[in-house]
Amino acid sequence: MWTRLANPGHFLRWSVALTPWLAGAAALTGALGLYLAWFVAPPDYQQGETVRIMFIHVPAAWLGVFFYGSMVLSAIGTLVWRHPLADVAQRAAAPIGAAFTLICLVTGALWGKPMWGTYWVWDARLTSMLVLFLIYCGIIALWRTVEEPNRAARTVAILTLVGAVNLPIIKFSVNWWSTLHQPASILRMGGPTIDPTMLYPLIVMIVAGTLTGIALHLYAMRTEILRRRVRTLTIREAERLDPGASVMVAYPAGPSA
Amino acid sequence: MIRVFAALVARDLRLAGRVGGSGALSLVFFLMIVALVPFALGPDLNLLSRIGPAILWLAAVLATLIGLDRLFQADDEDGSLELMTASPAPLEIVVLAKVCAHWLTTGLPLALASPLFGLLVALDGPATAATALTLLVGTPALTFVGAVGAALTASIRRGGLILAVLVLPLMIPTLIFGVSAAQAALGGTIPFATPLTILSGLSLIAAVVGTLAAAAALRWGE
Amino acid sequence: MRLIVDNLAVRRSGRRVFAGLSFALGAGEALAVTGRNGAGKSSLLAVLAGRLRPAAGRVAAEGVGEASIPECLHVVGHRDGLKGALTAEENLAFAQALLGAPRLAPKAALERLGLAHARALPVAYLSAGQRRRVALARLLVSARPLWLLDEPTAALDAASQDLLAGLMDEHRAGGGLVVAATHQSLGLADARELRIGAAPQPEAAP
Amino acid sequence: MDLGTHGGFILGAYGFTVLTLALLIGNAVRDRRAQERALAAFRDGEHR
Repeated sequence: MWTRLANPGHFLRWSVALTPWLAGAAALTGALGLYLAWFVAPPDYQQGETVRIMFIHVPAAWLGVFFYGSMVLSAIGTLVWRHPLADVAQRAAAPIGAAFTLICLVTGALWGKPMWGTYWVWDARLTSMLVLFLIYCGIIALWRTVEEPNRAARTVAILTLVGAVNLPIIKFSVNWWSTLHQPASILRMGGPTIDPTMLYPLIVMIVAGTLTGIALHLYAMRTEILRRRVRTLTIREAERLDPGASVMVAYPAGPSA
Repeated sequence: MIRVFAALVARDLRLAGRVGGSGALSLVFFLMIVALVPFALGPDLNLLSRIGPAILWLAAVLATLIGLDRLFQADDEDGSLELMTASPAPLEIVVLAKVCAHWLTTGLPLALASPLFGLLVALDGPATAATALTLLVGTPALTFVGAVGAALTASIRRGGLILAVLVLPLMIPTLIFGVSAAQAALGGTIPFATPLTILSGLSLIAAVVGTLAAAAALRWGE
Repeated sequence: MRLIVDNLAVRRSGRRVFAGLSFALGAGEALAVTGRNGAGKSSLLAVLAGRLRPAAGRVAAEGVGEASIPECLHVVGHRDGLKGALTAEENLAFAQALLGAPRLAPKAALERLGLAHARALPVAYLSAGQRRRVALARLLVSARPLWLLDEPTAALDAASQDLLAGLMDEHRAGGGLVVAATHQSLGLADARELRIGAAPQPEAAP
Repeated sequence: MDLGTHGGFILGAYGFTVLTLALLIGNAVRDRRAQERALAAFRDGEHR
């Protein structure tokens, strides 16, 4: 079944059918989540109303990591099975993941100012997200630099996997580094004990964000497939206009005179 | 296989010696960054000696980037890389040899010269020795991580800038543990050995991952 | 060894270079690949060398045991793989160590190509013709059954061209194979020819 | 409702998110239109 679903032609059909439903579901859960986050969830006893930023900050962080994970899976698909849909999935995921990581960073900074009195603290989690964002930037830059799509896909896949090996190490080292340098008085963002009145809106928002992300991803993947079709057609056109090169065959002749 | 490895290292060392390329240049660059810092921060020796290891490490990270873009590109352009893929030795050996030679001409001189530059930022004896040791252990990780970027950008013209963008984030762990180890020697709450062990671990991981990834990138170059 | 090419098609960056190419080359045989510039001679050689992945078809070698095709061949092309800062002899010694299966010593190989005097000179100081001969000397320093030559006579004078023809004859007499992409006659005795060119247009496209 | 003294930060965070998502979606739609136009041009034989 998976091979059938992953066939580009089949993919175009089922993703066209699925995307509006996903987008609709995302809009509904998003509306519900926002309602819960704004009108049901109480202000935090310590952080006051600013805690409402958490309801976008945490889902954005999750999506930034989620899309990197999906890129790692696609990278394996590219390198091991050489599946064209994996190339497409990888390429479409990078800007979306980068955008969500950026949202996470900016909302984190805007949350930090009222809480810590400064826009940016070198908190381990924020710093890890910053590094993730930098890696996303590198990947997008590499996509733009290598012109030939198949080669670009393989090159980026290798970089993605190297980044995937590195990310846990970066996370570990940044944690280690921040315990080394920081006074322990920093408020923890969304600690492990969280009140149910805040937890449910947060979960709804995470679901809404994930649905939005997947819908965007499917949409971008279809655009990417179209882009490749245009490219192929353009090359065919160029071949057609150059009759000498259009049908090149080799004549295995006998011993030459 | 050892023969091929030795031949490659010898060739690259000889080339570096004759052309006088990036090795000397990255040393000069290293010196320049170290010299620039006091102009930015002011010549307060107390401050400089406190952040001395950090300055040296930051300079080392940046200096490693010099010449890295030509590591595989030069061989790709003149057809030497093609010759190397025709060798019975696997491409991983070729990559390992080239990276080792590159480290011998850039990373090692950097580590060896660091005590000299330590004087400029008023490091005392033990701190200088500790920083040099961490650079010796840590620069291989920088070179191997950089080699992945060099292999990925081997066929891109003017790949130098994108190379820096790709590899610098991946060098963060090495920088963190390198500086912490050196700082630990200056006195602190953690023992010197802990970050140093982790730093050597990072170098080993980078050697394995970097060699495999760079070889894969070159093999799939076209 | 025997080289078999079956229904080979090559694309570069999505552009079709050629398609439907089949031939087999046995021990002692030579193949001259001709065709106008850009017809795909170099691409064919790149596929045979394992540097370019074919879009369809396959390239296989028989009678070489476990060795992969890139391990059975020499390539001499436009990009000569010589380092200008190294002397001719150093370049060849490196190639010998890299490729294995040593045959002639670098010095002897250079003598065969009439470059004994240039042995200790850095390659950067040599003329284009001398440089090409140093690259050709690589064919002699390690023994490999298949020679892939891309325009081997470029920049060579008449005497050197005769020398090269002699080397190729000798190689084939010993059971070697030669595939050469070329504009001009190489003096290959009874070589087969493979012409890459436009097929007769079937019908005007609608 | 009363957002307290930090209303600007809260609205700013939500505003930035909306803006980024709008850019993301707008760019996706624009890109799709461009590719579809290019494909349609081939289909209508504009290049012939």
